[in-house]
Amino acid sequence: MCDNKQKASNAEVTLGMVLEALTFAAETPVSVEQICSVYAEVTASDVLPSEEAVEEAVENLNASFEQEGRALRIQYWAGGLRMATTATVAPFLEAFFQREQARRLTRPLMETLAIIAYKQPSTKVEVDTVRGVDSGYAIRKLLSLDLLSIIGRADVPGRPILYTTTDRFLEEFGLNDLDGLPNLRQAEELLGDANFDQERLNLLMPNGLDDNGQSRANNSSDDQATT
Amino acid sequence: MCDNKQKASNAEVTLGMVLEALTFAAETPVSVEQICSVYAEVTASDVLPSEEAVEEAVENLNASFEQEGRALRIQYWAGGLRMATTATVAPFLEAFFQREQARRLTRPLMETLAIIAYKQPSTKVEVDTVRGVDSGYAIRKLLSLDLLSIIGRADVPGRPILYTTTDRFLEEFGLNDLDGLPNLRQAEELLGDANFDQERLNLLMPNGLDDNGQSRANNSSDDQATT
Amino acid sequence: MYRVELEDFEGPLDLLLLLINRREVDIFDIPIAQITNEYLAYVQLMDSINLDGVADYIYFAALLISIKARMLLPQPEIDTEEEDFDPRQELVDRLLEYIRYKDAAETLNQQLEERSRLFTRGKASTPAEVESPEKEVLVQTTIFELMNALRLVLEEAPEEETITIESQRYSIEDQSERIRRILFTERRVSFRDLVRGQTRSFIVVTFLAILEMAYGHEICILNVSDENAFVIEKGELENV
Repeated sequence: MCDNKQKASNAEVTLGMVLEALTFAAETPVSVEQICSVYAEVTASDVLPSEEAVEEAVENLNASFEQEGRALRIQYWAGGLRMATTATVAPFLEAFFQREQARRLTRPLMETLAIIAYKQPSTKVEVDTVRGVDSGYAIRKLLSLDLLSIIGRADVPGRPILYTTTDRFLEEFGLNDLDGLPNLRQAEELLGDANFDQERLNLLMPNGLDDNGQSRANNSSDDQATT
Repeated sequence: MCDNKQKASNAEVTLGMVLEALTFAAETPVSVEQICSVYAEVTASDVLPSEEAVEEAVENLNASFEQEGRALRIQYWAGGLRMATTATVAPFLEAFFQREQARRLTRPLMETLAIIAYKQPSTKVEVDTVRGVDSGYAIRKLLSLDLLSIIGRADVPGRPILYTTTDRFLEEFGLNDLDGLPNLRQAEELLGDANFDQERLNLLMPNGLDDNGQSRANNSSDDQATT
Repeated sequence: MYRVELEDFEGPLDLLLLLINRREVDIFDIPIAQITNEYLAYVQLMDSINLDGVADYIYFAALLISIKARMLLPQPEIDTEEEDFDPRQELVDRLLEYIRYKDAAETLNQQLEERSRLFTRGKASTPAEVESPEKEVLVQTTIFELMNALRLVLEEAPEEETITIESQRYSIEDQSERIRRILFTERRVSFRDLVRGQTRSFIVVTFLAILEMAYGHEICILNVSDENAFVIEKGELENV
């Protein structure tokens, strides 16, 4: 069946299979370059596959997964490729791992992370200023979670430490790179948003605005009205 | 609103997709019963899927993998199901995991493990006698790697500790049970082979797994030899 | 000394947004005198029970007072530039900037939630450390609502000597232990019932014990707003 007998087993292996196997087996996202160089090395080929060839293989693989009703997809995360399950099977995995709900970070951590993500490299003073509170604890916690890292000190008086987000941050948030961050909206845009009151207010304003349970009741009747 | 969506998507999820997702994400082989109970729990079904239904799903999935030229298969290992790459892509994974190759078992460890695997339950004295050297270190190391475990003490003078191999051992070596071990003569040949470590996966492979394409590399080289 | 830190809850900008929103006033035209008075009432209560991190609140109290003072001053005679000069501008800018990042934080949190439903293989699928700082679930209300409840309960409490001297009598540890005992038999208990008929210092120390236990995931604080008080129940930590 196979003409090229001497390298039979390797020759049968397509770039797509290598892509599939590496993104399956690796513990972190695999870069396109890594895939190309491993492929060229093992097939003893002088020519590296092009990045486009890998991207095409990703597309083909995902199309085949979808067509065949598979529960897996290749994702572009943190500048690399990674195999992960589809959202449709999440309830089954959550039941299996007994994970009661999807992950979220606490508000202080998330605010701190968002400020640094958009302003990076950024300092503690910048974060404190935006949040109006001391963010020392939140920054230390995010460093220990490997969502932030220190890249140096700013060349200004006091030489404050500069923080950036990590590859881990990109991967945990399903981003390929920082360009993938959602747009930071203008406050005017937020305040002028027609859906602002119903959907975002509770998130932006403290929940405490429903002191008397009133706005909570309002919200639920609104929901009824719109459904 | 959200709940409805979730229910709708659960309904679309087949047993095969759940099988695929769990065997992909779990850290150890997943039992057929676990798959059945998770499936019934999340779909809120009173009737557990039968074991035959899961086995059929495994067959269908592997057939589809093969048909589509996928690099993954579902394997029966350590009494459960696990997703693994095919043997054909092994050279690519090895190249990728180069750095981790140092982690492979050393010769003393491999010998000790082989002796206990065949003689189990076995004692340190038996291992020492076969190897002609003290195997205390090797046994402790294998215990810490969870490849050996202690099942008690022999009912002989001195009451020496009895060692057996673990499920982890079966899984690491791609065996479903101890009956899948190659015969002793083959094993002795392996122990005399300097390349044993690299070759172990292909050569220790029980014949039963050939159906799933796992040892295709071997088959194709056999084909060469006979043509 | 207790370890309840306000920074784990809402901050001063949140309190300002809350007050502005509650009055349904325009953020670009904040009635500074009213908002300042309401803000100070919260801060005085926080200060009187010695919560850590109240300094951040006091900074904004000072800012509000200085804005209020500047607005009372007669405007300079230059009519043309009068509109450009609004003592509230700095505060408004900070609130608007804060809203932008709160919005971004919420968007990113949704993204994290969605992404966490996609599982990767093996160990990497369960980065347990990222799951652990899940504190918000156990406090389904804000520090400000809790302060409100405390204030109302304190108003009804019998008069006594100054809190600072009295509070030596009760320790957070003792109060935590008392709450644990009660929650051993009761599924949930309201703050009001916990401190019924007790002195002000007892109430304050019980309040602090609740905050600390909620922070440590030992109990869950639920908002039962119609009673103007809140309810606590056992948290989900098995090792407690």
